[in-house]
Amino acid sequence: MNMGPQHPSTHGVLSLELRLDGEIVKECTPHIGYLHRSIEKIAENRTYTQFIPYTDRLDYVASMNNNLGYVMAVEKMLNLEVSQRAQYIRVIVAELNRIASHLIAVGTFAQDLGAFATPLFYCFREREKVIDIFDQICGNRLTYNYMRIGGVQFDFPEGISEKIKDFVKYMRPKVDDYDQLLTHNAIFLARSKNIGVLPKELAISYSVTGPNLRASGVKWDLRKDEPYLVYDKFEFDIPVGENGDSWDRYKMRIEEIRQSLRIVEQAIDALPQGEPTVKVGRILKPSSSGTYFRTENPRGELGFYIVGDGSAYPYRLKIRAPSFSNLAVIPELVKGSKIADLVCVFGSFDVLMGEIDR
Amino acid sequence: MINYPKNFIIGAWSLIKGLAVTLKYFFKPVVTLQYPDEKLSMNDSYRGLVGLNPEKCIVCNQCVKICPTACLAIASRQEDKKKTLETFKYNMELCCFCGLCQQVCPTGAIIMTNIYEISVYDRKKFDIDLLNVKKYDEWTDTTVK
Amino acid sequence: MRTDEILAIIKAEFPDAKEETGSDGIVIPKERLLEIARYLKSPPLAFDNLHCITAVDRKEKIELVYILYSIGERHGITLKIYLTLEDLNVASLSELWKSANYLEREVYDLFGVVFLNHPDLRRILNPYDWKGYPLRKDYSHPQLVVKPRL
Amino acid sequence: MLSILHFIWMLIIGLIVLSFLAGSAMFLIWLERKVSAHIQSRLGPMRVGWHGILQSIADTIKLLLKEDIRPVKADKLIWWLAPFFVVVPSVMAFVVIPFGKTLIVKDLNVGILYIMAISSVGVIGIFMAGWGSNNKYSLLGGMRSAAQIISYEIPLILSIIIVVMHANSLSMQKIVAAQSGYWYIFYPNMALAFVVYIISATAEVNRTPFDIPEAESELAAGFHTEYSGMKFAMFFVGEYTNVFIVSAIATTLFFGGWHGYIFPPIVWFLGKTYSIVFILMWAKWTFPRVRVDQLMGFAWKVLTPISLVNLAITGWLLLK
Repeated sequence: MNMGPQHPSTHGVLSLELRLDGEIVKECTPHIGYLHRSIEKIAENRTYTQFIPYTDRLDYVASMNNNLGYVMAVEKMLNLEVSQRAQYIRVIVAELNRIASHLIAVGTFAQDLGAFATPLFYCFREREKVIDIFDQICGNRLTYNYMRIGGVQFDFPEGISEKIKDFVKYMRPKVDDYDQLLTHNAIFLARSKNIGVLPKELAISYSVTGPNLRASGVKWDLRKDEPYLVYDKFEFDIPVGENGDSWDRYKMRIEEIRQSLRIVEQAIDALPQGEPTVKVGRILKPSSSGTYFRTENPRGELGFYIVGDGSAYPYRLKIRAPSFSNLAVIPELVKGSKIADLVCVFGSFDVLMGEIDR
Repeated sequence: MINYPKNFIIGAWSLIKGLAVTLKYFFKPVVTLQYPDEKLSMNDSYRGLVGLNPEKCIVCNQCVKICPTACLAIASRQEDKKKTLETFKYNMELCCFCGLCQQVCPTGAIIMTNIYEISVYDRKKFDIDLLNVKKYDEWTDTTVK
Repeated sequence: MRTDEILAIIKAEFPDAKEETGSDGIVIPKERLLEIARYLKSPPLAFDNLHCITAVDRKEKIELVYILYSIGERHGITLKIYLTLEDLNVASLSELWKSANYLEREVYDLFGVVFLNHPDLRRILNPYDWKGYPLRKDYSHPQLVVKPRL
Repeated sequence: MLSILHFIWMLIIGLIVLSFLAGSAMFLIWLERKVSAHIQSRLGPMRVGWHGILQSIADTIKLLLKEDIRPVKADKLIWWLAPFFVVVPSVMAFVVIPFGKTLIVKDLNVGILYIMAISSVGVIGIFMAGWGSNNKYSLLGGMRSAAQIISYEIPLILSIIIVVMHANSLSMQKIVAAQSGYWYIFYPNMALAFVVYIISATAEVNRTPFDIPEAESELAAGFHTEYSGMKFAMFFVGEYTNVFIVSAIATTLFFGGWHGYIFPPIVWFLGKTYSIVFILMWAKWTFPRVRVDQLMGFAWKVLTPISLVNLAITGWLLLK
């Protein structure tokens, strides 16, 4: 049976070739590439600044984090240190975007389990608040293109700090609502507990990252383990799962929303004054025989491997997309389960075709 | 054996709590807007369609150079040391609304308007001549009259 | 462990591995890839996570880049292999790290590097009947996007 | 002479009920959209008529005008017949629904049995749709539906039998008449029977959390994947008519039917029925879907034993 590329729960244009025995999945082969835009080839023909809008289109629900990963990789090539204020701003917007992205993950997961649209609408309602904030900060609602090499595009506008603080206050009870509506719901538990159990060793071997890895019980978060920006100045916990089942993966996202709210709250209180941007030349010509930089994206570790030959264009730019590795493990997990479980496992991994196909 | 009814009751209670959440929102006011009747007003920093202030433009070609998708095209003529604009073509189909042109413009001639209703019936309309388009309000077909 | 310590250990074990200047990478001969990879995976280095495989077309040769991390020991290293265009075969690492499966398929798809003993070497991003290897520098396609003027 | 008058009266009531049925299905579709919208902090349809109340009529016209697409490899006859097999039984069930003291098409003396028999035919239509479409998703949906409805018939009928035992009759009017004092819902064993009934009924009409034959996110609409235009509309109408019927039966069996004070009986009947419909909708927009095996397990391991025990206790109480 062909599941996708046009199917309600393949999160984009993934095609799964299934061999079924009644309802039982015997074999699952993903076919990807329907959204392939050869962004890596395009990168070789764009200047370093021109490529920033393209990173928006990788993981289109967490554009800020993609922007951040890319500009930080270029800054690493240039050995550029950005100002404190820019670093704080980056942390705030990245964490807000993480919340927005996890909200979509939670909503679509509930949708996949058949909770008809209601949790999804609640999540979108809350996400709208984040988007409104971003709209004020950077002028766009989905493809932000906010980060710049050497800082951020605009400084925070007037009154945005209060708005973010209001959002944090607004968001906390909503997360509790999700707990009531979904997390401890008996049907939800029955559907997702012990489904698609991903053992620790398998997760590491498949290079699964992000919340999916932490759900398997590995305490590994780049924000704590290889702190970039000013993440080491904040107090936050890393939620770790126990079984590595679908419910744990979902739970990680709910908990990370809570932790991100904590980070945002601390960062907005400690936001220092200063210039948000370091002046860099209009045309950058960094050179490197290979620079790799990875950041913690909502979906896992996003890495940029950039080779520069001293010209205005990158010689080679490789995007290590977290969903790409996360997808690889799914066929192994769904063998022998039912179609309904396949949808559940797939939803819990929260893969996004935009960055898999690039 | 004792666990079986206990789990059953806990499960039922969790379902009732879920119902309580949805009932709570049933009586809360709605958050959506009735789109064509009520519209979201974009703030000034919103990056909508590209607009041009022809008096300010000094034909430096910076915007054309920075554009990642090559959607801008300028033609100019030399008139006693001063360049004047002849055409300023803007291909909306290619535009990715990144705002780099606005950022790079030294005189603030190129701006991003806050118009977000950008669907038209004729594809040719996307090839916009920025010098001739006076008001975008008349350009767009989306607005329900 | 710091990168220079790891490099020292590897160089002590495998004398023909060369350090590359200007990066934390180490260049190894392609014949010994599997052997070195096995060594790296076992303790004391314990690189349990093959994070990323990619390639760079250096015109006359193709540079394969393996980025390895260790979750337990919290360190990382970059392995590099240079392949000549005539002989683009290299051993597959998919028996050691499962993530290699997809990553190697991607490199095969975009660069045409053939991984020997790979369980399922098909194109992944491009259609299965695609001709050519898009990320090579000499690849041309009639509909390729034109470079914007600078 | 008298029998001819009676026949004409039946015809008039039948026509009223039929036109009511068409209106009711449309109203329910509108209601569902409104309830779901408000649960999700939205407004729902607003543009056609007052608060979009005519939206369903606009949709019907749209569906009537749509092209009727038939898959090339579909089993033509079965595929064509399936929607009728879904709609006709649910319309037929209206015959014995007592809207008021005289507002009933025909008070069969085996009323409730008739409804149970008729409504089981609907599953054949669903299975035919699944088989005839020649689509794997549809086939899976049809299979699931057959298994599900067969399982849930048992607790459903067991819980109805309890009411029948109390009322000493299968006739709908007599069951209503038996509740002229207290509604049956106020008896504890009946309340339990009602809970079992409403759960089984939700499964019987394929609604969330038991909507596995449709299973939007798994089977992409399941048995009616391949239907378009008016045929799809017939499935749709069939579903909502069924929702109305199970609610109406619940009203009749447990909530005293058309009994009530001050207002006319029809108002009471519809008010009670729509309250139950609202509960069904409320649950639909709250819960996730259960899995096939969990669904079967729930029917056989939880609902059936509970109803059997309930039945035994009720029998003991009545004989005592």
